[in-house]
Amino acid sequence: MTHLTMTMLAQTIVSGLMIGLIYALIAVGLTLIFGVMDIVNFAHGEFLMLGMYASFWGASLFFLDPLFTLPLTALMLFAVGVLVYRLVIRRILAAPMLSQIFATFGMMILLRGLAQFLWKPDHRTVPHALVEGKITLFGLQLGTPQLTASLGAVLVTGGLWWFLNRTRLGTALEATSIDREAATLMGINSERMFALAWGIGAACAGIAGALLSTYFPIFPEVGADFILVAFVVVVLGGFGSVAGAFWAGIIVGEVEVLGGFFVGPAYKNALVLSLFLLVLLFRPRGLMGKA
Amino acid sequence: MTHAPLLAVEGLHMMFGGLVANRDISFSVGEGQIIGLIGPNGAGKTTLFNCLAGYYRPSAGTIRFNGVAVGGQTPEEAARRGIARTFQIVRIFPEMTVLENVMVGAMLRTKKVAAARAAAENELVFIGLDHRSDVKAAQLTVSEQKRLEVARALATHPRLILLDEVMAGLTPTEVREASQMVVRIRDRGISSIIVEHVMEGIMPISNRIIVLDAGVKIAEDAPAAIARNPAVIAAYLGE
Amino acid sequence: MDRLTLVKRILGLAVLIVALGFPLIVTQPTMVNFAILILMAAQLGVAWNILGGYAGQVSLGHAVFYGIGAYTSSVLAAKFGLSPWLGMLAGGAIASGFALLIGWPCFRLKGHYFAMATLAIAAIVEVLVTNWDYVEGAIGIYLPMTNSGWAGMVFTRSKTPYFYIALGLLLLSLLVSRILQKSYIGYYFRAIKEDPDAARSLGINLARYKLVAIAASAFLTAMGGTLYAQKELFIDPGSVLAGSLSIKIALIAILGGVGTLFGPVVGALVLIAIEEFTRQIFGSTGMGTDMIIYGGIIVIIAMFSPGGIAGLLGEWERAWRARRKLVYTPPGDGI
Amino acid sequence: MKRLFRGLGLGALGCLLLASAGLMGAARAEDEIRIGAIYPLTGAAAGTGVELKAAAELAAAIVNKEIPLPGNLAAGAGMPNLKGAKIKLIFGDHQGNPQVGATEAERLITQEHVVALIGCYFSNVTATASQVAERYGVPFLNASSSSTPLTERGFKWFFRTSPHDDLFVANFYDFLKAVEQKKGVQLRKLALFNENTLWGGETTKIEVKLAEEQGFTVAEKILYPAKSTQMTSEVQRLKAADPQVLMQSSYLGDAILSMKTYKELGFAPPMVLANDAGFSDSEYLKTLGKDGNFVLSREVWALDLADRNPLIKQVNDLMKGRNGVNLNGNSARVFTGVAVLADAINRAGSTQPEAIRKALQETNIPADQIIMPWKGIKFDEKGQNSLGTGIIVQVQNEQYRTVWPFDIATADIVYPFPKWEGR
Repeated sequence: MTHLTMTMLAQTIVSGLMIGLIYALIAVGLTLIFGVMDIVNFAHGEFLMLGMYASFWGASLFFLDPLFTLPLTALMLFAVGVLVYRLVIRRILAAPMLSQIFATFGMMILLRGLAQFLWKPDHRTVPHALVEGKITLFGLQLGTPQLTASLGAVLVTGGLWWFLNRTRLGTALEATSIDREAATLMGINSERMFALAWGIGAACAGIAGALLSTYFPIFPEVGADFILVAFVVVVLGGFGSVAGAFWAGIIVGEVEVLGGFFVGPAYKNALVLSLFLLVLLFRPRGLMGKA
Repeated sequence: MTHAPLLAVEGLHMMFGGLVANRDISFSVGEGQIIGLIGPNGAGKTTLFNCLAGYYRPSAGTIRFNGVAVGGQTPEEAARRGIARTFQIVRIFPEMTVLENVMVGAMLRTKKVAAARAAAENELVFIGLDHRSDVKAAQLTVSEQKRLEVARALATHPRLILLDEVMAGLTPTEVREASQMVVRIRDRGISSIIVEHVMEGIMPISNRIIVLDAGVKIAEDAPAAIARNPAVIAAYLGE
Repeated sequence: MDRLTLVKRILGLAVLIVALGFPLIVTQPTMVNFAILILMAAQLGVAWNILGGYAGQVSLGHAVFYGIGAYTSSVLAAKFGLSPWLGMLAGGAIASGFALLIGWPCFRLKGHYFAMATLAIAAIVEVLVTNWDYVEGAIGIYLPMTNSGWAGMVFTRSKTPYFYIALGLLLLSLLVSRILQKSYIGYYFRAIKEDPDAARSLGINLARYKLVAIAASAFLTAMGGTLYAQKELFIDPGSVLAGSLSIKIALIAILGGVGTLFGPVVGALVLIAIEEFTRQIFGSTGMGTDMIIYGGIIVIIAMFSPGGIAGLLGEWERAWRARRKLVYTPPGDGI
Repeated sequence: MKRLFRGLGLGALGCLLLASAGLMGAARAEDEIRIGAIYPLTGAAAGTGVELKAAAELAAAIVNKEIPLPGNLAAGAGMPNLKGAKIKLIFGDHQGNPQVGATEAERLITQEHVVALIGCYFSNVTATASQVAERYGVPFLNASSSSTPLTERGFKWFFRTSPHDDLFVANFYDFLKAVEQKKGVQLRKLALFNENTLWGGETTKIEVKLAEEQGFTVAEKILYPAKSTQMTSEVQRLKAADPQVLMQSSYLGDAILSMKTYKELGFAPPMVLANDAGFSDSEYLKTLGKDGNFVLSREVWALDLADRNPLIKQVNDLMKGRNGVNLNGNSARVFTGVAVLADAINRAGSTQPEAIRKALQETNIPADQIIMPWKGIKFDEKGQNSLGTGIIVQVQNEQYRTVWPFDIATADIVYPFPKWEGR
């Protein structure tokens, strides 16, 4: 590398932060579902995909920018999450971990197939997004869509944290995640909490999809690009910890980008996974997970 | 030649972080003895068991079993040396049959399946569960599961068995049966330490009773003397 | 031996005889190939089941052992002219060694955590192999089609030899499973799976027996990898080390029923049948219909029969026995 | 109730399997010539696969005279030697998986009784599928996999119409030298930026080798993993290397993502020289619009060549009419592949594999009967088309313009690659 400058380094760090925040947003939904009901959701990437398509259709059919339709997208994905819970997950709650993995894996394939069937396998992009171009700040190039997306990620993750810790409903959800039986004894309807967790989890992925849709290509298999990294973030942050997922997302983003920059892009995924493995082995409950 | 006791505990400390669960505990168990271990909830009885059975490594002090220092042993080493245990909350293998549960215990001494089966069948007869041997363990009643745990532990051919609240939740008749069972175990030459809240179950059969309170041994005496011991009464009645 | 057991024995024997005679009766190559795919998948499922089913350590990274098997024999054949038969054993040995190496730290992890760790290890190995020039990195290894015959494990005329090799590997894997299952080790595996702490109190060294399970499972899986390489004569990281392959291997056993001897065989039969039929009928439309059906069926089976197909059959068997007032037979004794 | 559900579930499964078995044995007409086509119709590359399928179907329709085609396209003659028999394409989906590709090849050969195969786009799938064809002695025509070793295997039944990576990479260097001369600039400092599967790995190898031989320096060599969610670190490294030419091999998703990242980070080397694939996919420009401009790409085909070859416009109009998209390098090659097969089968006058193989070997289609800018189609003893050539196009005003070889160019090169600001 002949021209390594401080600007370049700073730029890399900022880029890692921006993608890391998106990872965090995708992962908080996953970690919420896991924390509340101990189910690993392989179809989480597909919720993201559905969120992206919702934004795409809003933009191409009704000329509404993904940022305007974002609440609607979140609502739709919330409904999808609840529906998935009602139709499938509710029936496998007591099943062994293996059949749960199996069910969400099947759902992942099903949703990808459905997307291809309904919307063709083409790569799509949102036409004429509201946020475009970039701004230059202290010599750093910040893509406006990326910047918007990462700000959105901060807001949503923060909002979710506030909801879980400061509202009645959220506290009930947290209580269910800490001890399902105790929560039931306290009069919390755990069925409702589970549905809520799936709804919110899917909605988070949907919002992430909406934010990504302004700069990432949209296609049926897009979830596959994000699901592994989301798992890494969930484990790193600690299964079930929203705050943990937030910080872990940033760490993963930085390790990926800085590692790719200094060690070599070919190994960037391996670096992230190695970090993940080390955390698993030496601190299995993650950064902020419950013991 | 002096006869060393089977188990000798000397100055045992067990700490979790800053929390002291066992402080300076010493006692010994001779061959063929039944020792009762009592104390209020949180007195450190199960912690002591876990130290003896190798689940915890004591923070300080020595444990000698059969003359050998075994302080840092693992549970599987403890089992091999002849220290068997049951669990406060039963831990059977729910998907296995009753017989298979006991066979797993017997396999410590014989790796031959047929021999393990024969040994297991004997233990089931001994414990009175032979009529249930082909039932899935999960389908047993709680009191049957507790007996199953004992049979499984006995199948490992222990010299000392640690029984953790095997009488809790039993009817008076069942408590009497359980006491007799412990006596019969003793008659096989196996010493036992019994953690128990059910006094009528252990008072008649124990050689000695050890009382723990807040991690400290506050008394050790014959059953009759323990019942009159003011420190013990205070511990049980005090705030 | 009661009537049902007898029926099962006879049925098993009949299946074996049909299997042995299959390529003689059915000459349609697609059907033979279909059968080979099922046998290969079944063999992987049976191998996975030793670790994931009996010992209860769910691996989502078995492709790494498969890949080691495929790469070892292929590299030895392509660079040193070594017979794939030896390569198969070498691959198994290396995979076992690697399994012990990763098992040592990973077995401290439980449940999801162990599964995730295996997933990560497999993904890391895929990246490393992709960038490893000695084994041709991303380009992959071509095996020559010349010197066809048993010595080189390459058959260009007919697929029948592959069928018998796959069947042989499956029988070997079943035999290993059966021996382990019936011995004290099998009991120990189940004890470890059901309650590790209680198992320790009975003198079971958890790490040792989990390592036995992973080493055996890895060895057999790697042998399957060698067969793949010899059958397709081309391997690259994407085809033998992919994460989706790891998941598929686990799916086979889960679909059939974990912890049962023949569960993975049933699972392979059903999974491959669904895969092949949905793709052949609907795949050519390019509309994704095959994925919808494939995914849908998986979800339905997971929902309505969490114990897998063997679990369902086992339930029926128990119901039958209960009606006849027969005593319960332990699970794990066939399906 | 629960039991009933289970029973229903399993019953449905059984019915499906039975129905499938029934469908598989469907009857076929005798007077049709069946050709198997294996492409990625589901999975990550399904978008491309579906387009290739459309191109192949267009070629079949022309051969079958369902669509009248004026002019002298090789395939336009139909099948006079087989009494005007129709060809029927049977599609298989390889899902991007080499084993599935081999399975599909075998199914098409033995069950659908195809007389020849065409496929598979991905080089690694072509490797296993063509091996099955070789075993069965069925001609396999590869129209668009560029991995060089495919024709180095000594196969008897394998034919490739498209030029391979060796030639493409050699073209890159010829092109660079030509531009150096024409523009009086220096283009010696290269950065290689290739995706990390068979294709990218092999291209990198050849690029490095030829760079050394021809006096170019490789300042940076990056093999990036497919399925990247971001390319910041890659692009930062490229920026740091400050190359005169960026040589890039990417599939569609990565091509789009990389261009967006270049723009975001303001990376604009004097020349971006891409290696076809993602950069010539129809969706590349649809997605990127004007941000896709000024990239140079190795190509085998370009629409603007229609000025010189009227066939191109005719065929493209048909494609556009039927499927709403223009032809591109990939679909044009598949179209040509089917046409070449049809031509050979007609000359063979038979559907016997050996006869078709012989006819393929004797193929000699002149340049003016194909829609490719090649000197024609003629296979060497390895089965490689020896008359194939590559061209270089540049995206100008959201259109692919041929810029090299200079004698067939329709536009001048825009050099250097303009900075992103003020575009």
